Amino acid sequence: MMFPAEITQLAAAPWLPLHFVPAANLVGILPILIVGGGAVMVLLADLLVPRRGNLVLPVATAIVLVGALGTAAGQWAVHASNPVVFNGAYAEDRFALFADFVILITALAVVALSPGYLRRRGMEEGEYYILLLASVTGMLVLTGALNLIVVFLGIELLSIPLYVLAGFARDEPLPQEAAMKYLLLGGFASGFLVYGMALIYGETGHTGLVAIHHVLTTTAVSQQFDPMLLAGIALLAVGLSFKVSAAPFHWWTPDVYQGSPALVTTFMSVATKVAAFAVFLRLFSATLAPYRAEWQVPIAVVAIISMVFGNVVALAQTSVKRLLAYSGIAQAGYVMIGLAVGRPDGTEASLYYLAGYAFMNTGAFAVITILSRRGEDCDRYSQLSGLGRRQPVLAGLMAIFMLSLAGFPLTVGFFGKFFLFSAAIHDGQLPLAIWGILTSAVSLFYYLRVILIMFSGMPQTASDEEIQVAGVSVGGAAVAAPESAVAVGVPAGLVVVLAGAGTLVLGIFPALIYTLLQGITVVHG
Amino acid sequence: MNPTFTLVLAAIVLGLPTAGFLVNALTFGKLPKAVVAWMGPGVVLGSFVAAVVALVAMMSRPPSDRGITIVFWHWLNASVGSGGGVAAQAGLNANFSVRIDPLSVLMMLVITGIGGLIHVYSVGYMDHDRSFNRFFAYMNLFVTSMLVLVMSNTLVFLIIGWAMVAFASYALIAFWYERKSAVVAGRKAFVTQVIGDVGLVLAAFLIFLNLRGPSGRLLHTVNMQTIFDNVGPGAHFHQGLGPVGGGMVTAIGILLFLGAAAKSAQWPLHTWLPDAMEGPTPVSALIHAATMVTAGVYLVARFHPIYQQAPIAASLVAAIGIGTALMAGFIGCTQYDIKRVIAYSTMSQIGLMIFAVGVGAYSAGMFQLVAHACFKALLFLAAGNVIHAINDEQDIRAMGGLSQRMKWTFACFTVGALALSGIPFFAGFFSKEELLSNGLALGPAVPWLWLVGVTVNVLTSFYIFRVVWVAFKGEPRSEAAAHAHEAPPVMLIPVVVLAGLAAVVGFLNIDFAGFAPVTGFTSFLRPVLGVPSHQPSDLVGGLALLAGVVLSLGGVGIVWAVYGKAVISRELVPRRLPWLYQLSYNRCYWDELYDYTLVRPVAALARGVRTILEPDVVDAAVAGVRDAIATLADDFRTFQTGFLKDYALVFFFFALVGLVVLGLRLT
Amino acid sequence: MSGMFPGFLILSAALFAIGAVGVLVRRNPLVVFMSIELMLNAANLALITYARYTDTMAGQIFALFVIAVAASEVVVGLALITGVYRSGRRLDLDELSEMSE
Amino acid sequence: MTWPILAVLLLVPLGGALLILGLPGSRPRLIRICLIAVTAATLGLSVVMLVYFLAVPGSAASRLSGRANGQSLSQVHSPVTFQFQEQLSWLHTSSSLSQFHPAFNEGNNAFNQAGPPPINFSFHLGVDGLAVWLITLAALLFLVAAVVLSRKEERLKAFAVLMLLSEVGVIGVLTSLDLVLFYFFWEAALIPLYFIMIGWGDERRGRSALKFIIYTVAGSLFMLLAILGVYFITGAQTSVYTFDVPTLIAAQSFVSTTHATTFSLFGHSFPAMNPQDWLFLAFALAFAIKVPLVPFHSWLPDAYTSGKTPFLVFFAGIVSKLGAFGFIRYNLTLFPQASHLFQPLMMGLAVASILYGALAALAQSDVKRTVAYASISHLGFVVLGIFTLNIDGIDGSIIQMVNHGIVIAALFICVGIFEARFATRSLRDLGGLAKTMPVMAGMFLVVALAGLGMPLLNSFVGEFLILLGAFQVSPVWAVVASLGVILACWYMLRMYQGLTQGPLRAPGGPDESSVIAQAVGRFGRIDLGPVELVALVPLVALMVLIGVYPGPIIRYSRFSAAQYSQAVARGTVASPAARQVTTPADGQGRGR
Repeated sequence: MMFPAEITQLAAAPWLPLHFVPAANLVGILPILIVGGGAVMVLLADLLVPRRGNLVLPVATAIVLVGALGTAAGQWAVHASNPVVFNGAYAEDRFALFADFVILITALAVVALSPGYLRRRGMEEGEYYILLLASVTGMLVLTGALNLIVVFLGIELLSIPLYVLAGFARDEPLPQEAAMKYLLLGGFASGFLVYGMALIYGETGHTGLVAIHHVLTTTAVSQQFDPMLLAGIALLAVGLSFKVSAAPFHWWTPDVYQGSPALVTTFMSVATKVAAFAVFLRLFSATLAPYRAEWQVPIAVVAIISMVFGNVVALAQTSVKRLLAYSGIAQAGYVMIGLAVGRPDGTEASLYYLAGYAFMNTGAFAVITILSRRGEDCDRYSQLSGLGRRQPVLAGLMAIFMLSLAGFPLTVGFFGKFFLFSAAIHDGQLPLAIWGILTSAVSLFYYLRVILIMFSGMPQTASDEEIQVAGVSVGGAAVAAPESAVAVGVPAGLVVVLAGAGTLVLGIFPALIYTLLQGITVVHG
Repeated sequence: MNPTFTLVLAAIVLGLPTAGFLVNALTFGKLPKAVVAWMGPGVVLGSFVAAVVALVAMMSRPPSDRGITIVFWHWLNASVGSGGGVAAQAGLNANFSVRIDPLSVLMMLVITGIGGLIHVYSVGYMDHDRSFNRFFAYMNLFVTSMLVLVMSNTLVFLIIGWAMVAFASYALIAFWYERKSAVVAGRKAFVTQVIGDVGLVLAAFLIFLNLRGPSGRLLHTVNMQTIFDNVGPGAHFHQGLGPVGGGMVTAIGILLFLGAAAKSAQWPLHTWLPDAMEGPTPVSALIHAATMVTAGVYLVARFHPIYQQAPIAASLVAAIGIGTALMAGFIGCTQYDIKRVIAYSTMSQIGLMIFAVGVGAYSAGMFQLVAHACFKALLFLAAGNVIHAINDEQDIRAMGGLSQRMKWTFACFTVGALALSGIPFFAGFFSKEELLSNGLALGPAVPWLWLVGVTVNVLTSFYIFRVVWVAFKGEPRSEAAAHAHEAPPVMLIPVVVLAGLAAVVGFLNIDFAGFAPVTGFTSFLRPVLGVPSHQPSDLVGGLALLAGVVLSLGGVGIVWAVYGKAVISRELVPRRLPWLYQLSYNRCYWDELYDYTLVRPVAALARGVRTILEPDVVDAAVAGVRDAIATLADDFRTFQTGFLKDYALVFFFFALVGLVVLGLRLT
Repeated sequence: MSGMFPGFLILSAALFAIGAVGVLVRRNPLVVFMSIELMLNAANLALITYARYTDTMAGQIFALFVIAVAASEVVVGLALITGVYRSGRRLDLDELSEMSE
Repeated sequence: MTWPILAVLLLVPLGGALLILGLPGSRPRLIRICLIAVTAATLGLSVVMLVYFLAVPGSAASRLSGRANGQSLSQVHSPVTFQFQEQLSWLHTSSSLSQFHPAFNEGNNAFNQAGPPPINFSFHLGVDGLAVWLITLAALLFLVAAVVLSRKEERLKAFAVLMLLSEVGVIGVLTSLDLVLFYFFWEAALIPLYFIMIGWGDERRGRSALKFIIYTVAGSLFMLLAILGVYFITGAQTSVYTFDVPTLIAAQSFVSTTHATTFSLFGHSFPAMNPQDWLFLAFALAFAIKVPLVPFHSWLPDAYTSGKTPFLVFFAGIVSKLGAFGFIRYNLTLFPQASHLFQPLMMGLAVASILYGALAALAQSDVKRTVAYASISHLGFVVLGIFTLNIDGIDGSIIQMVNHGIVIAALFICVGIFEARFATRSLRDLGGLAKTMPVMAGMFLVVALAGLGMPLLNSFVGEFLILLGAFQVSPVWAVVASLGVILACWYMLRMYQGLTQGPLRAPGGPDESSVIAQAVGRFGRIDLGPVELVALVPLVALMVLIGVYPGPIIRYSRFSAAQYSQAVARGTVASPAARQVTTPADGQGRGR
């Protein structure tokens, strides 16, 4: 069944060694091929070039990513009428391509930040880039996956390099802990995911999303809901919620984000989330749409728990990385509003938010990576104190990211939330919108507090009392703030500035992305 | 009357003091003193001249043509024209228009005439003050404000003048701002005035919103002439402001009187006036005797068309007036501060005027107003001479024997006392007896209010001659009194002029046939105020007059007996009726009453807001939400134990929950 | 439905549960790892059962992929465990709890 | 007007901010000159706008397109008209947003039945008789603030830039005619304000700033939901899906308020109040916090006490007016029926603010706090006027907003002057200063008198009209509110007299010369300096001018007040069009 007869009858280019694979299929997965192949090339290059401080690897990685980006753009422009390749296993539809753009751009930003960061942290290893590219490959696989097997493969291909990257600072205890927690919990979650997939497969007889959708449409109409199938959907949702770090399946997130090197966290927090949400959206909003009435409330509840838990616990943090981790949980909750709505406008809103999130979260983490130094990431609040005086531009950009995460106008975060709430209200999901509003209000406190710390210019002891909220003495850690300004490299600076510019431009002209989203098609089964 | 000519005159009357004020204020005291000394009184006297010209011009017209309304500028027109989808709509249309008629001209004459004299006097009195310029700025402002008040033909500008007067009064009371007591007195006066303003404003609202024209259409006007035309007697009763004695007119009458009571220091808004004596003495003469405090009388007289429709309100006015007269007279008998005695006297006399206008004897009330302005200004200025002479001492116990050293002042003060007491044939005799006799024919509770009024005569002559005796007779009781000198001419001449006026002004009301233009006060005002509906018969009137004179003389006699010959012990009342004496001496405890029932509760409320409501309720509510969330954050973050197996357990648990919920379709 | 079908599924579920409980109660990362493998293999059993039951190949292929992926996960996992061991710490997951709250 | 004056009005301060951003921070004099020039240019522009506006009031009728219940909406004009309208598309989506792949789009899939409505919002600018005055006031106050801003202020450049950005935000709020654009500016204006608040002020500024911003934004977020609610409800009933304000205002004539809700709470329909009422409350909450009304005021005393004078001039002067502006522009026009329903509530809150603010002001010893609470009390009058829903009250509110802006700015300048010279603002430490600073005392007197509603000064006009309006609705409320006037007299005099009168009392001792010496030592002078005069004199002059000759303001604010009262009157009279709406088909209306 996997390879129907007509496929073999298609003519293959004679020069292709894999002559049984039609060229159209390969063109369809060209970005994956480029990144995957690129990973191998970089692996080889790593053997050839001298180890430390060489820019060959990052440049090569960047070239690979740019190439993939260009290819994806070309595919977008061509806008194939039937984007399904490999006999329904993969789709290069615009939905996938949009997610690909976000992922590739984020990866590019991470690569640009890498040389400086790795040098400061003293972990200039060539494997880093290889693992990065491998993970990106997994993400690209995931965005267009049209088969449960491919989904699983994508998730694992994405995750396994990240397990390694999380513990990349081998000599430090925290990364080890982070990697171990990530790996074990990730494996644990994979178990649930696979088991869920197995149940769905068993009850529908298919792993292809198209076929599953057909079956579900029939059973939904006849109101014959199969408990095993529903259990499978539940386990699938649990596994994916883990990947997007939605509460209450988020437990790995704060520890892994905090323990991993800041740059890995950057990549993890943005690209992983985008890829996981892409498949989440495709599976639920599209493939499982006939069962929307069944899964909508649980998903909404997960969204609300994420928003509440993430925002509330973020209040009690004193480390920006950990703060951003909880913030990331909350943001996952917001994106899940669009998922719970499920209508096209919900999907669009989620995608818009993810795109914006890529800009603002990458930017925020980028600032942290720039501030890092040997042996540690300088992300304690006390280390940010007075940044507004030392490095006004950097602090200003950080402020933009914070404001955007808080959802202020002028920044992309505002329209992100606007579209999400709009979709929720249009769908009559008022509780979702109201919880979104309430938790947004809570979130202001910690985002604005970061700005306050950077800019108020008040002595730390005075601000202790001012900004303390949960009995945590901010200055208590007594980590001395760096006295002098740190040097910002050109690529790193460029990344932060571009992220800031993107946050602002998209915040003022939402049409730039929204018109892209209007042309989106989702192959959903 | 010729509109253009009148406009010019009115502009001069108003403009001169205004200019004086502006020049003085905008130079911030940099103007040479000599200039101010001429300019200050000069502008007021110039204004007086213009007022006299206006009087003459007016008298040259037949009585039916003695009123004219002139529009200065369109202050506020809140009507809406149609267009842009909005229907045309009449709204508040308040011009600054002035009314020139006998009543307003009379008031202008009093204000600028007596005011001018007092300004002249002030040049001497304030000679050594370091804020000479500021004083004249305020004084000119006051004259301007008072003129606005009496000339305005618009309710809104009446209110504006009303409030400006209050401010000027405040500024002058607190003129010596380094004195705590002056500052407090000024504030008290101002706040009381604002209460009155509010009454006036509410009355204006009621009139504006409810007045109907002949056709029954709502007029929405604040033009006073239009208002009077439509509520006046003989007009369509069932339009206007509703039926005679109806709730609407009664409410308006009472609210108007709230304003009048505040301004004229009538119960229950009277307590500010004695304290206002903290101001310089010329201020007391001008504002708290001659002009401002009589504005209430003017107001009731001016709004007599409304009071004529509101017998209940009018009766209330009369009763409060007579009650205040009695109370103030009673209090005045035991005060030692010379200015306070005169202040209570003022309150008492104005009570009588209010009584008069309350019972409907409008021109009698106005006549008393004019006469009172003369003799009360005289008394104050004379008292000012005394105070000035003995180093700002105001306690009559520290005076004595001044009749020897300050002969002119003594003479003038005595003339004032005689006039005040209503001794024939001084000014007060004519005015007060006419006023009181109206109580026998008009108003409520005939003749009991008259009886009370006549009793006040005893008190009046007692307290004022008590001052005469104690302050001027006998031996000097202080070093300063022993070395007192007569006042300089600039202070003496106005006093003498006023004494002359106090002696003769009473004859104004005698209708000398053919002695134009002075045709008798009542007939002078008749075009505006009409005549009282009833007069007592000649016999009753004569008897009443006799009773009044006898009682006045009786008061003088008691003083003579107590202070002159010591036939009666001074300690008689304090010893025999200590409660009565204490009641009088402590000003009937009104200040204390208000302090405990109004001022302190409000202050306590305010403190409560600051110390309890703000921190413990409003802020605490906000902080409570914040703390609740913070507590939640503290609780929630403990879930994040750091132990992998806890994570896995919770994950597993919630996965099971999801499995059960979805699998069993619990949603 | 073939008679043996629910039996295999129950066995699969039981294996999954045993694996999960293993993850929850054991402190040695190696044992936890093995428990996870057990869970994945429980899923494999389910997949294969279903493949048989629905008479499709997809389940079997899926199972093969799961086995391959599990293997690669093990590689990474063992490397990490070695790293922890080499840094001189005990192989006790409760020791790895520096980050919390 | 052939050129887009409103856009220019927004761009001038924005450009100024960029210009100053480019200047070297080491040239404070240059920065200050630029700042003053830019704010002055903005004021000039706004005056030009005013003049043009006065020339042709209400000429431009708003356009409408769409159909409701078989009737073309273009036949119905918005009861409120706007001038100088400029419109640029911002986001325009077609009604079929994303297509799920057609090849697979078969079967009875509920998912694809109802496509989402189009989302349209635009840069739509325009002004009416309400906005023009507030814009001019804003421009004036920003100029005054620029004048007051000392050259020696630390981080002058940053302050100047943030100030100009605030100006852009404020003018944006006042000119926007699109709900999204309005909300956009509404929130965005907070950003520069927040930065100013945390960067400059006393040591409690951080807490004050956080409190202010969280409080306001928390309230505003509900407004965001309500904006979406208006969009979808109006759209569902009239099939006009738009955020455009004139269109929405016009469309309210067709929105049936009795219609069952389109909201559901997980399947259960929303009980009790109809959606319009909830939307009204959501808008009202945002505005009530901004104004603020008691009991939503707790941010205000802290924020006002912590801030620096130049900041307070425009913050207290204009930002608080935005709430009142919102009440008139949005609550009255978009929810006419709810406005009537909640009229007692809003009037009650307003009166409570008047009295509560006055009482609190009475008990303060810190003069800045006195002014802060006085502001609450004064703004209570403004809101009282608005919710009289009649022409007099609304008109009075418009005027009173302008007046209050002038007065409160002047009050803060005065209080700031005392603070600068004596390093204290406690009434316990100061007194009798008229002796040493007579010019200041004179100015302060006029300002205080304006603050207590003295006739022939500006506030009187507004308060008179407001009370007149309130009296028509409820004499009792008007009488109770007028107690606020009496209390105002009390606390204003208490403050004025406390500072300037009584025995001389100031740091430096009771001796006049040593007080002067201390102040001169600390500040350089004791009485008003030229800069302070330049800032104060125009304000004082305006107080007198408006008090003596309020005609022009009334004439044109009146027109808009009439329009607004007419717009809200739709809530009582069922218009023929509204009665036609019998059963607006929910699904069909939304379906498109």
